Amino acid sequence: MVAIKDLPREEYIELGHAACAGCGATIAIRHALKALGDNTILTVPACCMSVIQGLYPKNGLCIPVLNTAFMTAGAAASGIAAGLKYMGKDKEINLMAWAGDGGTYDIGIQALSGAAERQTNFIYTCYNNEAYGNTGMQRSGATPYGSFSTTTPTGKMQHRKPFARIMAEHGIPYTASISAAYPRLVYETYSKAKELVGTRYIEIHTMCPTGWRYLTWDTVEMGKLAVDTGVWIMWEKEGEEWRFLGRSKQIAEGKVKRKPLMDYLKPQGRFRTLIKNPARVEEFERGIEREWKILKQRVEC
Amino acid sequence: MTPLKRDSPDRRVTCITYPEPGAMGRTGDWRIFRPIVDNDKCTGCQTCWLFCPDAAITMDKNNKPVINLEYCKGCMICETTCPVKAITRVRETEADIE
Amino acid sequence: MDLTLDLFEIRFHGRGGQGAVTGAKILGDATRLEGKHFQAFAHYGAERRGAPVMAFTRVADEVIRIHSYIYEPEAIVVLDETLLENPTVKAGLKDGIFLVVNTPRLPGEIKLPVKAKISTVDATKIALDEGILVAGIAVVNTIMLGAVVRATNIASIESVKKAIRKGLEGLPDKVVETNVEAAQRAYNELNMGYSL
Amino acid sequence: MSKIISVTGNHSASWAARTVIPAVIAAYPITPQTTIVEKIAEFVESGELKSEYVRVESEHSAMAACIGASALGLRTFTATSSHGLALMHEMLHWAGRSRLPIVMPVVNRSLGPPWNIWSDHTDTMSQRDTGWIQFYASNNQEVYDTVLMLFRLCEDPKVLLPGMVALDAYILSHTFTSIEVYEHDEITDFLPSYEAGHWKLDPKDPMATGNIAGPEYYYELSYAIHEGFEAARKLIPKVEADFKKHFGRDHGQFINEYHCDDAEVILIALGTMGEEAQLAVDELRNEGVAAGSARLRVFRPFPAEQIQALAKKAKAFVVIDRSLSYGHLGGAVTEIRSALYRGGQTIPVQGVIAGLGGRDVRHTDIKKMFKIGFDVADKGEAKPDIFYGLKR
Repeated sequence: MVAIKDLPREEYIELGHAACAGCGATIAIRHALKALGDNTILTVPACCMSVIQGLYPKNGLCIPVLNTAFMTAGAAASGIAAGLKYMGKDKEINLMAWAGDGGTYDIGIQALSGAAERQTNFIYTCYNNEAYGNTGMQRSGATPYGSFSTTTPTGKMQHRKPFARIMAEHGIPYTASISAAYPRLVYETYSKAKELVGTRYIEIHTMCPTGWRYLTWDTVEMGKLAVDTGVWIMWEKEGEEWRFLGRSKQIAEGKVKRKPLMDYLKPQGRFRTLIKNPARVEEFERGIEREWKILKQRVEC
Repeated sequence: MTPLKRDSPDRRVTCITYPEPGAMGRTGDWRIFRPIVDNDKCTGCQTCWLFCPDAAITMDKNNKPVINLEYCKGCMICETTCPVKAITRVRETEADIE
Repeated sequence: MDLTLDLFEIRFHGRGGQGAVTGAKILGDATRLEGKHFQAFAHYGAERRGAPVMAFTRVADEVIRIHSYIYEPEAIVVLDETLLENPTVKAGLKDGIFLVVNTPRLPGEIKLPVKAKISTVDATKIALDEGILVAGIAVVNTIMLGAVVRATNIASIESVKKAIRKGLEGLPDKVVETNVEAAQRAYNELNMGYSL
Repeated sequence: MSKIISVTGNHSASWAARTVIPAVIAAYPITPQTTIVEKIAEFVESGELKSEYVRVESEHSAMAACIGASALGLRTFTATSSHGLALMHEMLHWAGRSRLPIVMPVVNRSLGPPWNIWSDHTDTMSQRDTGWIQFYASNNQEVYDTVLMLFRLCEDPKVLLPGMVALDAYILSHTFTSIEVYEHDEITDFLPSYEAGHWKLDPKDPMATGNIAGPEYYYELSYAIHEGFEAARKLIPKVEADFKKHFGRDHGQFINEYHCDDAEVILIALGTMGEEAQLAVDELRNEGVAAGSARLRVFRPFPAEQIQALAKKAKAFVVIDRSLSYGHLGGAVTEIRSALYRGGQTIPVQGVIAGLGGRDVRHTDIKKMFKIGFDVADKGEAKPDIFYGLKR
């Protein structure tokens, strides 16, 4: 694993960008762009990252960005990819769509699925803060079972969609599920993805103090707890091979015991109603077990 | 085609923006708490640099963290992730207004 | 006080998370309980916890047909004294304006380019005493309403207390009553005077 | 028992849904409409509102879901704004042409880029041709009342069209005022339950909708939609009169006139600018100036006759548009001039574009526009349309 000292010092996000204090997504994009470097074009649909760029005439990101409509990240990227191919620049320039979970799981799935099926040459990052963060935490397909959102005040009734696995089944060369709590793993994942060709889907669990209702200084701890309790599972699929990653690998191999689920649920205001209902906590846990079972099958075979 | 200058009129045909610090103004004003670094305790592991969401921490020539107070939002992630508790907090109002 | 002005406009200055908008609405609701018409609204942009925000209450005897922003308020309420340096706080100042500030300082210690009727109260201390804190931030919006009505007579403290109970409906009773008591404290502990 | 509550324009729309109790609500959140669908979620999850609430994954799907529900003959409701409305465009045509009386508040907000969340009427102006009835509200009570009126109007067997009521972003959507609201059983006289007389999906009486119609049939189907609008034109005064009988309020039917009868110059505007214009009229009247203002409340069906009648009262119009059709002019002024041309009236009409992207338009600005109007009335000739407040 790369040492912190060996990470590049260049920053591709500006000081004074508009993210909330303690934003996990900006930790993620900071280290993803360090890996991709300045030969990168970004397309961003409506999401927190649209606002994080700040106010005209300034921009909080240091690389070219095409801001696009909510539903269209995959489609916009397809257009840019075709243009780069036409100019013969598709090898040298990294094209990345950077979208939230709403823009990926819900409104943008069709454009993304089409782009993947066409083996479009780009990286699609879904930074997943598990709700429509930019507009105040309405429920999305990525919102966890039982979690508060402003459109499910008494707790979401469905489990979140196993979206990364759905993307993996598109037969694309690379899929990964990682976390902003492990920036060095983020850096290494993008360094690997940068060298591959075709559609590469990377989903990053990005902690969100405003939305998950915890105190800003607990952001990294919250991301680690998600992995340590097994709620968020880190894995990658390269070609046909599935592998667990980092902490999740240690858990899968029994080297480390999963922390109790309550360690993760208790400190977050969004789970306040859930934890008062043992039956629903059990259903939450069943969802986690199901995901581990399926991923273990993928990794073993 | 020669690249257009940033503020030439042709560039104002639509909403073109350029990377610059302070796209959301002086975000240092948002702080409720301010991080204070104790250089003696600091071991130079750079964990604070790694996790800062605002890239507001740089390492000086002695490999000690320097926090840009014009833009640091006071999220205090550096405080909680520092393995040797070299960073502590003080309420912004009590800190000396630099 | 019988309001001969047909429009009384109040501008709140706070930081994201301090409840400025809720305060503006509860104050409006308090005047409605006394037969007035009101509008309460905020200056919307990208609100962030800690970032400066503005909110407004407009009060009148008849139905309000004006919908544009407030440029010359009759009263300015500053929920966080560190904002006093912010240029938006000084916009629209005029002689005789009410300025209600959350600060331990006394009215005489505040310098302004106009002759203002200044009132001060240490609402942060009241919030810390009564434990009215959210995510490390002292929430002073309802507390300051006690100060605003005492300073401007725009409504009675009884109406403010009724409006707070309505405005905070859904919160635990203990929390609501603490806020009501804190507003009464601000009403009692208000220092009233004139700017330097 | 009716009650007075202090709510925003958005929550006025949510309360209207709560009062009407649509069978199905399918909606997707978008700033600044968000608190409409959030409040509805609270009403539904607290049991106060028995509607089925589908939290769809996009606005395109929101309208598609509403079409599905309405096709069962069920009362259906949604809400959106700006890009959401634009994303629905294809399905707006589909709903209009299917003669499905879906009711939808739309919070007027600018279209990007750049991202801008403030008030601008270009979003609803861009949907004038989709077969939707369009109202513009100027205060929170009017938002609530118009939703109730729209259900009554749209569901009428001779109308059978979807309808939207537009409200200005933030100026109304996020501004608290007090309004009167009713429980469901207090409105059933005015708004009886919906019976889909024309068609619905019903296995007991199978019929399909939307398959192919060749040139020999399509034209007449389109004309039938147009007839629906003409029926709406006749029904609007009756619905508003009936509303006034039940609830004591009306909002001016097609055009809400203020001091127009003896006015030399009449200023026409939509939404909140239309109401604030009354303050400019008051000030001018105090100075002995014969000014009048007219708030255009219904935009589809377009009230051409009412505009022609209004033109008989004055020497000049000033028309403020909070929208701009690039390469031409504002939405309202072009249609007003067209109505006057058809009426053979040559009164000068001074067009003014103002307030795009949420820029504030105060009664003091409107007073200045009136001054231009009086100059136009004296000269008997309008100047080229003015981009008021444009920074060069």
